[in-house]
Amino acid sequence: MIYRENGQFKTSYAADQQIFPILQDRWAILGILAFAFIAVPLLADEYLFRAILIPFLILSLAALGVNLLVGYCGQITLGAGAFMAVGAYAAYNFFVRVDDMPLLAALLLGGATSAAVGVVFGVPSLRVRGLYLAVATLAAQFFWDWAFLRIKWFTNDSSSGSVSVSNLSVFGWDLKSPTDVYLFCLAVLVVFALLAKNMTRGAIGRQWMAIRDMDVAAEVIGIRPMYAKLSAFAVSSFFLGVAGGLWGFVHLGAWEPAAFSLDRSFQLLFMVIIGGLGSIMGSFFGAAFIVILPIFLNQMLPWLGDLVGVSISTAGVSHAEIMIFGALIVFFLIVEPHGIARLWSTAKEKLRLWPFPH
Amino acid sequence: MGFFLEVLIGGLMTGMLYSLVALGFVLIFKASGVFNFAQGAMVLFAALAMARFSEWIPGWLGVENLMVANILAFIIAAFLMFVVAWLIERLVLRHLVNQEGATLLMATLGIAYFIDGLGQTVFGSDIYKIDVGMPKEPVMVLQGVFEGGLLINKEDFIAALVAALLVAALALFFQKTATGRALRAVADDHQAAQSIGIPLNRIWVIVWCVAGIVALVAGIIWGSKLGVQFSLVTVALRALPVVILGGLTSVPGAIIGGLIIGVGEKVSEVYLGPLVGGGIEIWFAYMLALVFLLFRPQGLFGEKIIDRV
Amino acid sequence: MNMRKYALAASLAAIGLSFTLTAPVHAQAKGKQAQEQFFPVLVYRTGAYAPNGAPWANGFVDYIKLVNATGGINGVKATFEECETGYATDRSVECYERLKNKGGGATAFQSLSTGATFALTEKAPVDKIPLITAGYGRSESANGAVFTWNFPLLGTYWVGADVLIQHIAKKEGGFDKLKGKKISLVYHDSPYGKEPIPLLQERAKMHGFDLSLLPVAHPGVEQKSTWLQIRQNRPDYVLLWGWGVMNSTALKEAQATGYPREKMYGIWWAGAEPDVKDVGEAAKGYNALAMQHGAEPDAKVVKDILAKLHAKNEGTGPKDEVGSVLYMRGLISAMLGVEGVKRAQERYGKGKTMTGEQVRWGLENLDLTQQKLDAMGFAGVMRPVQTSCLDHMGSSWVRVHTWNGSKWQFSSDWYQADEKVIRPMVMHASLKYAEEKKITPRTPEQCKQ
Amino acid sequence: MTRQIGEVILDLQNVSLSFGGVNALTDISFDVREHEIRAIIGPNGAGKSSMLNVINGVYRPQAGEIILRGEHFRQMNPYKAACAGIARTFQNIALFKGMSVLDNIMTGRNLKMKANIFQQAFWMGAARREELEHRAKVEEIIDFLEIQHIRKTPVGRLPYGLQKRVDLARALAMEPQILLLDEPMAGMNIEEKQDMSRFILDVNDQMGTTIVLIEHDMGVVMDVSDRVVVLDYGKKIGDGSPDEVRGNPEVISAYLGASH
Repeated sequence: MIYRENGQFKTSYAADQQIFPILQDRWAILGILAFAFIAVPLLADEYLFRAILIPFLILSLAALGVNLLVGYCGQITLGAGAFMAVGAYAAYNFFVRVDDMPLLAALLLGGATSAAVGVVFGVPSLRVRGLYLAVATLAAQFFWDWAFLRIKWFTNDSSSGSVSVSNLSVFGWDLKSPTDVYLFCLAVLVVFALLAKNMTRGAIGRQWMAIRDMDVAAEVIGIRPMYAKLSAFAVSSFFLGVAGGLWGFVHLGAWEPAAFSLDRSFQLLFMVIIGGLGSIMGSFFGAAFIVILPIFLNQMLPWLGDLVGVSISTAGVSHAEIMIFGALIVFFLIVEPHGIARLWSTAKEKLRLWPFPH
Repeated sequence: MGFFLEVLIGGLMTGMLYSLVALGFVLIFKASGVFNFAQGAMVLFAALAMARFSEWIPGWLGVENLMVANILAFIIAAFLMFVVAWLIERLVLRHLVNQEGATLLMATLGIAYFIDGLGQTVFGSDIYKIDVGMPKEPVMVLQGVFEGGLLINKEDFIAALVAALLVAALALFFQKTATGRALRAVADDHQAAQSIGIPLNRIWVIVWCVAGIVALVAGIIWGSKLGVQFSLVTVALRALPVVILGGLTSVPGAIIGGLIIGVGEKVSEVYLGPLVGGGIEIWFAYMLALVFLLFRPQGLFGEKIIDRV
Repeated sequence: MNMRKYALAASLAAIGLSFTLTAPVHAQAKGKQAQEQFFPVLVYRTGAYAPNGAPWANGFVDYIKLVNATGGINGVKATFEECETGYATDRSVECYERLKNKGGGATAFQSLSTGATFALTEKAPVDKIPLITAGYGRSESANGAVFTWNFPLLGTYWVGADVLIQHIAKKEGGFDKLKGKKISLVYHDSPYGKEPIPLLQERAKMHGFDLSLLPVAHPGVEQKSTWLQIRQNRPDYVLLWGWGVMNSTALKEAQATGYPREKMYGIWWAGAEPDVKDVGEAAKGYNALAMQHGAEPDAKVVKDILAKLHAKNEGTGPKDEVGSVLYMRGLISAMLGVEGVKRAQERYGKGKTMTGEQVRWGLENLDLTQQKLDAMGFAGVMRPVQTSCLDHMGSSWVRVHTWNGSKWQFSSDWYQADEKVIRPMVMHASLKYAEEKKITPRTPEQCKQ
Repeated sequence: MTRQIGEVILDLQNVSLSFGGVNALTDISFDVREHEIRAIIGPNGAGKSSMLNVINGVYRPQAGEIILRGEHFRQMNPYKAACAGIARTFQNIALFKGMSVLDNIMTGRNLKMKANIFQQAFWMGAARREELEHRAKVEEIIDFLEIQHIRKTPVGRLPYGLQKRVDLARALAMEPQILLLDEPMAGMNIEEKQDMSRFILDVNDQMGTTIVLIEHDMGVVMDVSDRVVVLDYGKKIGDGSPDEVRGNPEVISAYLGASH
């Protein structure tokens, strides 16, 4: 009964084009934001911040980037990790080579570098499609894995090839405590999510979706596939680059290329497919699912084992963890191939009509 | 010159082994449109089964003869792969008919995780040995022609031979048997094949079984070469450029692609690698495939897609 | 279909619930219990490096169990919890965060992967928990003035590389004989594999040998081109800086290209049983570094473990693995942590639980004399380790052992790394790090506090 | 009839197109005048759709040229054609399935929207303004085609007839000078056909849009079109007013031959 839009009439196109046209949604979002910004810092402990919330926020940002490319523009990529790496290493270079480079500027420049690289590696998409493209994007993955190990300039001549940063601050705000880091990541994510939403509801988003749904028809109505695809690669890589920078700078603190390996790329693709292709919300759902599930299984299985009086070895737990993880992925894909976001919107629709079934 | 030939031969033989893994991808994609990322996991699982059973069987049955133990292990492993294939079809793919390529790809990744976990749970995660009596020592040939002779790796040579035989057998199977013809019909057009009474599900099970056997053979060859342990799954990653270069739907493509990638990799690493610090072969293979794709977006032997509006 | 949707919704809700659940589970564990010393154990018992990670973890855990079986650390019970990292940095960080406050606070972390070492190096000072990297980690962290919380005890990769060159020089009959020799480094293409390069380059400059670098991409299952290059160059020696399956593959490729195994020298990570086991006879003659210990089936401590744990079915891993190289490495790593606690107790009170900060003092003032070591059952296994505030490495005793086709056998006398070569490099690299991080190195006066 | 048929706006000369040896079009020439409704008819496989695809550059002919408002082109490309004011609908509806009706039609305004990607990302200035302006324009088209009620529905859920209408709406949103319609009434019932015919005539009449139309229903073709071109096996076999074409013996035999 509460979730009704009766009586909410739109009197202008502007009102109709809002991000959340339904009043209750607007309140809900405000509530969630207030909870995330105010209540969470008061409630969560350090483990929750460092091991779950911060990775979740950063990977959400990355998943958002992947979703723009895969979900909105229909270009499958298996090289997302590489663009995170480019962002992280570029931000690192800006940060250590330029005196007094502010953190935020370094991260954004890292994103911009990643965007430029994304455009270059997006070029094959003009010729190659679907799974061929997916495999072709692996070229980016392996190339950058190699480049960051081999080309010393990228790592500021560190002897091992691993780099690290510290003493991070934004506009005089020291990012020391986990709460600070969390709030910073959250702020970045909210801004980027807003940008993503704006793009996807605007002309550029329609171009991407048009290319995704029917590229020939899109071209016929005057959408240039080259512009649409490469802009999607650029924007997606920008998001990924910033996420990569955050991952390296504020989450790990020190990293090597393996932090952005192929596994990361797969993980991100999982997030958007499980979460929901072509849905901003879905990126968050997917990231939450993929970040939390393994950790949850890993901690829950021994606990469950104790309940029934079996002690499971560490190896047993991790094997069970990956088996359950794999099985759940398959289960989800079978039950709801359109992802959690679809489930969510179905639920919302039901709620809207409630208590009438049809 | 002699050394260049060695590199070339090394590349060709490695390429043949890549083809073997690539073949698994192609078979399944051709018949069901699924890009099976679990192929690597299947290779590992098959190899683990083979290694462990050949280790356990002498204890269980008191068979002393290594040969007999190996054959028995092979039969059991093959049977196990059938079961895996059947389960995958039954529990997963049947429910995902008509889904998009990306969804199917993710599903196979999920399967890969599951099989990885299962294999290690059942068979252990240590390093195991498959001993099918492959010769390990190299031979030198044509010592009169080149200085120091030409080194041939016997193990690779036999492996390449086995791979070639398997491919030939598969080709015969596809061309000459009724099941093979049905498979080809399904590959060409699912609906048409169904409408003339070919049971799709059964065909898919068969294809997955065949892919399972291919995985087993690949697993035995790679396993006896490298030792059986988790890293075997990454062999599949080396075979991916082969598949896109050769075309996802072409069996000869997998072979030719494998040879091109194998040679390309080795030649680039040996001659180009030292100039840039080495370690380039894996991305070079992908780049090579990518460059091919730019000229033929459907791969070397893939079917050309014409847009119709 | 409807049923399924509900199942799906339910499982989703469960995931949501896990968010709230993991926190309390964690909070509960926080409750401090009297007189327990908690040892977090980061392990990888699964994935590509499991064959090497599992014996290490078993050795580590067995030693902790042994300590408890013999009365604990001056009466304090040693507790432990394993956390699986799968050799991935982000999982390691998660494990670190999960375990750092458990059981009354973690004693010390042992990161067991170079990637994790780098990440945790940034976190340990904030949380005030020592980071022990016995025989691995970052070489410059030997400088305790800068790396206050890192303890690369027993030696670093630079020590390893240095000793390998010393050993080769000895075989050749002196450093001057190295001139013009060709040495190839076949390394795991990662920060771990690249760690020895600066030292080897330094030594190459000193002695005029020719160093060629051959990287092998993770995980190292395809090395044909590497060995084709070796066949072409015919180096006099090959140094193997591999990990996991890369080592056995390298040996098999060496066999297949006819390169003599006697001319191959591995770092200690490349000198354990899993590396040669399935190569067997073909690896005969292959040498590797034994940093302090090798395979020690006859050590007293090993016999203790067999008698006190495995005989009662309380051992962690398979029985036949006890005493193997990586098992011993895990065992000794645990021992170093325990000894750090013991030493700290001498200052801060026997029979008490030590905090991370106190343990750091203990580790910094370790003095494991031969006598003590012998008494603990490490006779013939180890030589003395003595740390100081400025020297966090404590020793650089190394031997070389050789695979005889079925087991590892020592084939050299004890070496020590050449301080004259290593010290300047450590200082240079660590001061560079200090400058980047704006750390003021500790002075000897500060150390005394 | 207020409209005035004007000069030749589009002229195809000696166009030939083949796919790997199969000739789809052979040496075809015909012209289209401003404001007229020009029909292309012919049996299945005559090359009608290929003809449209050549005009807006989806296919590139091997020979011949296309003269658009006096400008000569060896071949078109879709983007160039769109910029030149050529819009089209598709035989097998090519709507963007994942998007709502409104968004589908909004894509038609794409060429007219100039805001850059940053303005769009921040939803500021030109981007915001344009979005509102073009929305107003799109609503006009929605009103015109009487599809207000399905505005927010994803097109995938619409029945066939409505999808065809949305397809037309999207093309109209481009405010084209030349509109290519590929069997706009295929698969419709009589009522829907009547509606569609009315829309086509209205578009032609009110907006002055030149229309090139492929249609199977002879009745419709004869009713609405000004001139008809007839294709058979990729060759032109007739061209002229509906009456002339109807009397052309070659056309009759082609149709008889095709249907019997």
